[in-house]
Amino acid sequence: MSRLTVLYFASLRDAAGTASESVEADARDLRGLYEILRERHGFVLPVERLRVAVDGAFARWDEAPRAGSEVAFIPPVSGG
Amino acid sequence: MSRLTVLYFASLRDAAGTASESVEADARDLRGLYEILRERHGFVLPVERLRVAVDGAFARWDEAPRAGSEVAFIPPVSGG
Amino acid sequence: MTQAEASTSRFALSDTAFELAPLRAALLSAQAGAYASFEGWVRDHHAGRAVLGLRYESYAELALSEGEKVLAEALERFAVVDARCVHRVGDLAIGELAVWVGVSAAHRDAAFAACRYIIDETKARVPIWKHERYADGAADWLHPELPAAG
Amino acid sequence: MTQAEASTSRFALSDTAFELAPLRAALLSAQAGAYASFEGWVRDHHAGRAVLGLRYESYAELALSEGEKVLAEALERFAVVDARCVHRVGDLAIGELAVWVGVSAAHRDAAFAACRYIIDETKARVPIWKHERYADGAADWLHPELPAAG
Repeated sequence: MSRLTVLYFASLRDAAGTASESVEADARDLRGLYEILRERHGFVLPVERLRVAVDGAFARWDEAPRAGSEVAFIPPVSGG
Repeated sequence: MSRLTVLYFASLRDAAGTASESVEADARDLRGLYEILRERHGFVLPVERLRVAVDGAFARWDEAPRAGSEVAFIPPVSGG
Repeated sequence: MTQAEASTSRFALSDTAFELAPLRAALLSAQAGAYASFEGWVRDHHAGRAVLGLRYESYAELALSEGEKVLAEALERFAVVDARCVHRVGDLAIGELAVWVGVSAAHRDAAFAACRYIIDETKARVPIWKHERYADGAADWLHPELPAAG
Repeated sequence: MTQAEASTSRFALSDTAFELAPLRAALLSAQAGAYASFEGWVRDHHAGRAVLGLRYESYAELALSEGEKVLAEALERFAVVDARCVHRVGDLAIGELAVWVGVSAAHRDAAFAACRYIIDETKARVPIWKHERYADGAADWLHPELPAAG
């Protein structure tokens, strides 16, 4: 178990009702972490449509959650 | 014989030493008119590299010179 | 965006309307014969619906680093002199400037290609999201399946 | 170029430096989500020679009608909202703005394509000639075999 911070943006933030939360990440990898949080908050977006970032840099879904890190789930972007 | 005005631009004007002149056009077509003036002024550019305009609109080389018209020989352009 | 930030980085976020003249002036160069720029403006319609206004939100830390990466790639791939991009965040009204890209180069081929590359990659990769408010009362985050055509 | 001329025609010649802000502002539209622009600047070199400055000369009557034709073609071929082009004539120093093209459109594909079309066709067809003065004392009219790459 590792406690870390999760950041939510755009529709994920609306669905979670918060821009960030501290979670106990009892998942093997970041994909698993998202699935747990998706179930908890009812996120509509499947993991295939997201990217994930750790501590401000894009990361891989098969990375293990690190205690104290800041994980961001990135919905499809729409700037410009 | 038809008297008309010829306009010169860029290197043609430098070679002719004038921006325009009144000429007696005893040529069958505008191509022939250019060849006469080319010989007179020593223009370097062959007719194939020019376009011709009559009274402010592009014209065809096989048009006959019209009395009172304004003929312009257009060297390759280099705007932009 | 402060002047200091603008001068040390090629990609910037701005939470207020910004002036174009100084951004363009920073790209002026005696070696550059060509300058291409692109601007995205807030349109009054999207996919057939009337739009009243919108909000851009970003993950600023990642947006800045990813934006810089896009600009660095453009400078590496194309024979350009310099390039910049500024993206608005926050609330925008119809007609407001949402994003600006400017590129200077010796020749226009490179200027156009780099300008296009920067706006395309910015739209595809930089974590910025658009929230549109519609005339029918609805409001939505845009999470396109594919990069937007706009 | 007077304001009256600018508002009634899409292509203009200007024998003095001109402001970009009002030209851009005239293209702003609530229907337009994209704006592409191109500028040609006087470069300090050409084909390996140091350039001190240049002069543009035009056959004004034909340049204006041919320029309008280029703009009309762009509006017909591409899904754009509006487009303008202004070309300088007379003496220009290094770094000065020689030509400006601006295009507004709903989407960026059309804005970029029309902008590129207008500058390419203007360079290829509009009767304007460049006279360059070189650092070595020479001066020459440019009469390219093919449209210039700059």
